[in-house]
Amino acid sequence: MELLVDNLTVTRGGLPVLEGVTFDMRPGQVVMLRGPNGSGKTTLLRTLAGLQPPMEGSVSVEPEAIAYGAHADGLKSTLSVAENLQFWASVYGTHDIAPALAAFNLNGLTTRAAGNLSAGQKRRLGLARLLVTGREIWLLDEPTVSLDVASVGLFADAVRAHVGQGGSALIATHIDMGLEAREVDVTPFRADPNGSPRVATAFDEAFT
Amino acid sequence: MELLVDNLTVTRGGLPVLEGVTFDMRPGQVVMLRGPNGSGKTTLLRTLAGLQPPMEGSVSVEPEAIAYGAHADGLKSTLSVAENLQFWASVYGTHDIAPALAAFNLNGLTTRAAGNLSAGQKRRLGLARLLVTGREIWLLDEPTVSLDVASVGLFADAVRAHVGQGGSALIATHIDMGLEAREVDVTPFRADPNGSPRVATAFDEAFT
Amino acid sequence: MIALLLRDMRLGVRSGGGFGLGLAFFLIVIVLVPFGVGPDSEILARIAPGILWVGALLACLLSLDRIFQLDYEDGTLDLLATAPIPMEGAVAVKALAHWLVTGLPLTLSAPIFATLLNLESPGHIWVFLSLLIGTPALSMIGAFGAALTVGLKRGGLLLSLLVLPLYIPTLIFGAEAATRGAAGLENATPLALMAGITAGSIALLPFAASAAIRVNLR
Amino acid sequence: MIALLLRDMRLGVRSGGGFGLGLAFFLIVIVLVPFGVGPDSEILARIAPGILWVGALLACLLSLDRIFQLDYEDGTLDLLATAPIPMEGAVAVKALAHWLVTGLPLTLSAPIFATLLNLESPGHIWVFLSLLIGTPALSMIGAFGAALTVGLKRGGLLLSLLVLPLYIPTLIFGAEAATRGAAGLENATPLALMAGITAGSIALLPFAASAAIRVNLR
Amino acid sequence: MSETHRTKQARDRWNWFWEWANPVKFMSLSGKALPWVAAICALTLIPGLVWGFFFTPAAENFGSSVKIIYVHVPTAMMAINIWVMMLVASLIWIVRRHHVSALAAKAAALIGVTMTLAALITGAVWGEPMWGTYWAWDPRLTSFLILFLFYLGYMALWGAIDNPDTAADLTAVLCIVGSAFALLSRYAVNFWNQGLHQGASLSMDQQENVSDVYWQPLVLTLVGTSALFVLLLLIRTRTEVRKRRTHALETRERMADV
Ligand code: HEM
Ligand SMILES: Nc1ncnc2c1ncn2[C@@H]1O[C@H](COP(=O)(O)OP(=O)(O)OP(=O)(O)O)[C@@H](O)[C@H]1O
Ligand SMILES: Nc1ncnc2c1ncn2[C@@H]1O[C@H](COP(=O)(O)OP(=O)(O)OP(=O)(O)O)[C@@H](O)[C@H]1O
Ligand SMILES: [Mg+2]
Ligand SMILES: [Mg+2]
Repeated sequence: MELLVDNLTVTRGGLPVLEGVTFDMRPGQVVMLRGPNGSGKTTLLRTLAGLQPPMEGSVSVEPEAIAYGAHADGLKSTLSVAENLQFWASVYGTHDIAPALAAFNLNGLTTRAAGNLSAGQKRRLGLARLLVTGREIWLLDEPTVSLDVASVGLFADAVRAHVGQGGSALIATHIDMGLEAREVDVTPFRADPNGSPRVATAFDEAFT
Repeated sequence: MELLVDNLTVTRGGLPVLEGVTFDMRPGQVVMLRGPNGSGKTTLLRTLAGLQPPMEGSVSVEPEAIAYGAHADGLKSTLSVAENLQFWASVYGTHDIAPALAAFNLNGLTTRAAGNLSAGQKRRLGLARLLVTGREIWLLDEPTVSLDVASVGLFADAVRAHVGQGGSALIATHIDMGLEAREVDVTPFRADPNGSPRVATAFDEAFT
Repeated sequence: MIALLLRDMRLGVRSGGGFGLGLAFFLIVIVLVPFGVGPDSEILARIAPGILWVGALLACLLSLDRIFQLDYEDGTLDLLATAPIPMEGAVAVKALAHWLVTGLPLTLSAPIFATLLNLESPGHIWVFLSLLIGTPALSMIGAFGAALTVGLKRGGLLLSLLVLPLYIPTLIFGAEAATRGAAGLENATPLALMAGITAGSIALLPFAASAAIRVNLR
Repeated sequence: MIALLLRDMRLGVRSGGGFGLGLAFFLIVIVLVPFGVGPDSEILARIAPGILWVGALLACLLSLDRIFQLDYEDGTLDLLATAPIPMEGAVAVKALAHWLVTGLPLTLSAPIFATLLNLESPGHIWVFLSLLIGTPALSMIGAFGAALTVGLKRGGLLLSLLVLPLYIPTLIFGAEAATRGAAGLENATPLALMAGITAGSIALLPFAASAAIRVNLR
Repeated sequence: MSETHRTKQARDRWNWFWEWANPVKFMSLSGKALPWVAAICALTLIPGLVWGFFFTPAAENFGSSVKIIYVHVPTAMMAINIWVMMLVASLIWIVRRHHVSALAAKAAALIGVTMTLAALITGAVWGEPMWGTYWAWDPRLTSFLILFLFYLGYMALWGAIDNPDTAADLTAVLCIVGSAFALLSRYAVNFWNQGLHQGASLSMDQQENVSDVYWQPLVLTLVGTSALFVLLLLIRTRTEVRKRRTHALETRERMADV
């Protein structure tokens, strides 16, 4: 499935952060989203995932095709690794968690409570969730935070396997994780805070 | 003031994490604390700051000489930048916050509520707190997280100025921030989880 | 959906929270009232159904912020919103889990606590019955309030403030049904009205609550 | 120390919390009770001092977890523990700030709310006086309970469970003083005993609470 | 910096005394003591109860319900004594950092809450024929209810904390502060209401005492219940020590494969 982003304006706290964002991502591609801190990468990803409405523009894909990996992992510290992953597998209707556990080297930890994992192990569990969603387009917000070099390698392998099967991944990150990927820099799309507001009608002019 | 750490054993969850840690830091020095994720850097810094008792060994400096910079910044999102900093200045009995604001380029933000700052600005405010403590020894836990290159430069300048006045700084970090510094790697001190517990008496043998 | 229900109940029971503590709080409110009001057993028996209802309501109230807050803080709610289950269903299931972990134990224990307030025998059954019909509404209305305040730091008291007025009709009919029942009077009308509130809340509030959550996630 | 007091009060008033909401909760409990108990003004007047005390206590209780929890979560407590003010002083100051933001407004408004419960004129003053003497103890005991539970996720209900039994003596003497005062009886003894509890708590509990906080920070 | 508690212990000249209760020695000693305590318990409690239930006359104004006394009074007295024992154990933990005493306090709480509940229930069952009500806000009963709440809070705090040393510290502080307030509550409750309940009938004052027929088996059951408490306490503390050991092993294993 192709992700076409056309002339998108995304907002934070009611103000446009990025304007006129236009790019596309085809199946089998990995796209790295680049930009300095505070430039609006997180805001863009949340808009694409359908968590907040865009101010302008369009996205070709329904949120139903997208798996979103946020900065927080959504783990429950009193549940075990297997219970956490099994929950998401049931929600997405895919019931086999074994491949996901294996891909992120979590087999030795299945009965451990998530709260007793190290930060890197937590993150690995969070990423394993992507594999049980069974969705085509991954939107990932700084997925390699707190991972060591070996685990970054595991993650890169998982992404390669995913795009090899016709999936695609849009990854916001500051580091180089050794994937052959196209880069999209959000800096040129940054909204000019002093410029005239780009609203379609004059209706809400006074407010933006 | 010299920081002498002698044969220190630090614990987490009742179990030793690092054993026999021994190093020293003289005034005017910067020491970088290195080690992979989960090796015990945070635990060591918290012990040195007096937040948790060591299991064995000694530290030459009372916690009263130490300024501790934790991962969390302790900012109140409803208070302004100046109010946040002024609070810490009053607590430490130093009342001029202007130099600290200037050193971290926060002058334009003084009336902004801390909750509306970007991650990097929050971190800068957290680091500015160090300057109003007026203490000699800084213990910093990953101080440059979420800072961009320019802000890392500001931080390095602040550290240089601090050690230039006879202070010292022990910094746990994974990156290279361009300071001339000695390195202490905690890896050799990692406690062997399968080794025999190093307790002085057999008293609590059954529990550690 | 069933996975969500099981997970929420497991969390409620495991996290040293929900279950036992809701009951304990109920017990404590029931114990405090005589200390405030005095030990006169006749007065106590007279106000007992009302106090039991107010106590159950407060115990319910205090555990409301768990419904969504923890899931919001650790990012689960974002992930649930993008998952293939409708948000309305998720809200209803979470309210049901809250009831099973809080409202149901309160209801089951109310007859015992009624003894502490010197309530005589027929009153027990009516307190029990009215709570059984009424507490699902408390959970559902509470879930709606929790959805409204989910993004706010320490929304606890604000949540109470929003939810308590919404609880008043349920409380009035519930306490009335129990009091009349205890006095041997006819109480079908308040029971029916309360059942109506419960049915209406369960049918409609999931939509309002899920809308509120979507707004809060933005 | 004064900086800490000012900061805590500013936070209490600013963060859409403490101040107004404590009062609002108090009001709502006072409003709920007649709905639960029925509108009979004679019974209401009789139970009014007790209900006012129980209501104030619950309103106080609900805002307790703010005393340390937020500071714990954002790391301020770590930094305070390494700052040059004694932890005992910090605890006492924080309890004082809690009282100024919660207990004092409750006390000041209690005479007004007493009217809602048909309490006659001399009763007002005694409710006011007894709350004035008793609420500082509630804040201080509450700060101790908050210190015990500061490290725990959603310690709210656990906190209630720990603190409520500790509140019982204060409640008994306070409500007794108010009730006797309202009935025109001698009430110097309960007032004095309550003042003793307040003084004792303020003198001793900061030490216990700061020990608990240090343990929790480990 | 300050010396650790372990070095302090090593220098203490009473150390040999405390050494006897280090976990390992405690386990072996208590293992040996268990059968003896069990025997004492069986030899006092069973005859006491049988004597009390079947070989005492039914009192003319009490009926046979008076026999509840052989469960009610021992459990009620133990419920109070156990809290006192927990207080002592908590103090030992705070001063000596003695793991077994913290675990003993934890173990005692479970028994104490059971005893409290048993006293409350037998009291309530007895109250029905005696006072015509299961429950009255009598000071004795009320302060017992408060004691029950203290037990509940204490156990809830143990349950809510993962780290065993932290839990031991915090529950010990709670137990100490709680004891002061429990005592205060006792007086407050007395002040608040004058009650229906029996005074202290085992007092030396012969005037107040129940007649000898009831008294002798009662003493036997009192001794028996105390022995039962010691027995249960030993068993439970041994379990807690083992659980603590398992916890330590698990944590260590967890650290091994980070
Ligand atoms: C839920 C109800 C009750 C509770 C919680 C309760 C509690 C207690 C307590 C705490 C003791 C004191 C043990 C001691 O300190 O020596 C006690 C003793 C006693 N109770 Fe009760 N009681 C209850 C109901 C009753 C009833 C209904 C009766 C019957 C009239 C009764 C008769 C006695 C007697 C005769 C003693 C022995 C007096 C003594 O040794 O001090 N109790 N009970
Ligand atoms: N509540 C808010 N009100 C107004 N502006 C906000 C608010 N929250 C964030 N912002 C601003 O929105 C901008 C975009 O933030 P966003 O989180 O999308 O950046 P980002 O590119 O993800 O940064 P990072 O690399 O740090 O993750 C930032 O400049 C930030 O200051
Ligand atoms: N509650 C706990 N119980 C047992 N072990 C724990 C607990 N919390 C953390 N640990 C373990 O203690 C070790 C030391 O953690 P610490 O935070 O000191 O590491 P660190 O060097 O600061 O790592 P990082 O580089 O990720 O910050 C880790 O292996 C971690 O898994
Ligand atoms: Mg971001
Ligand atoms: Mg660390």
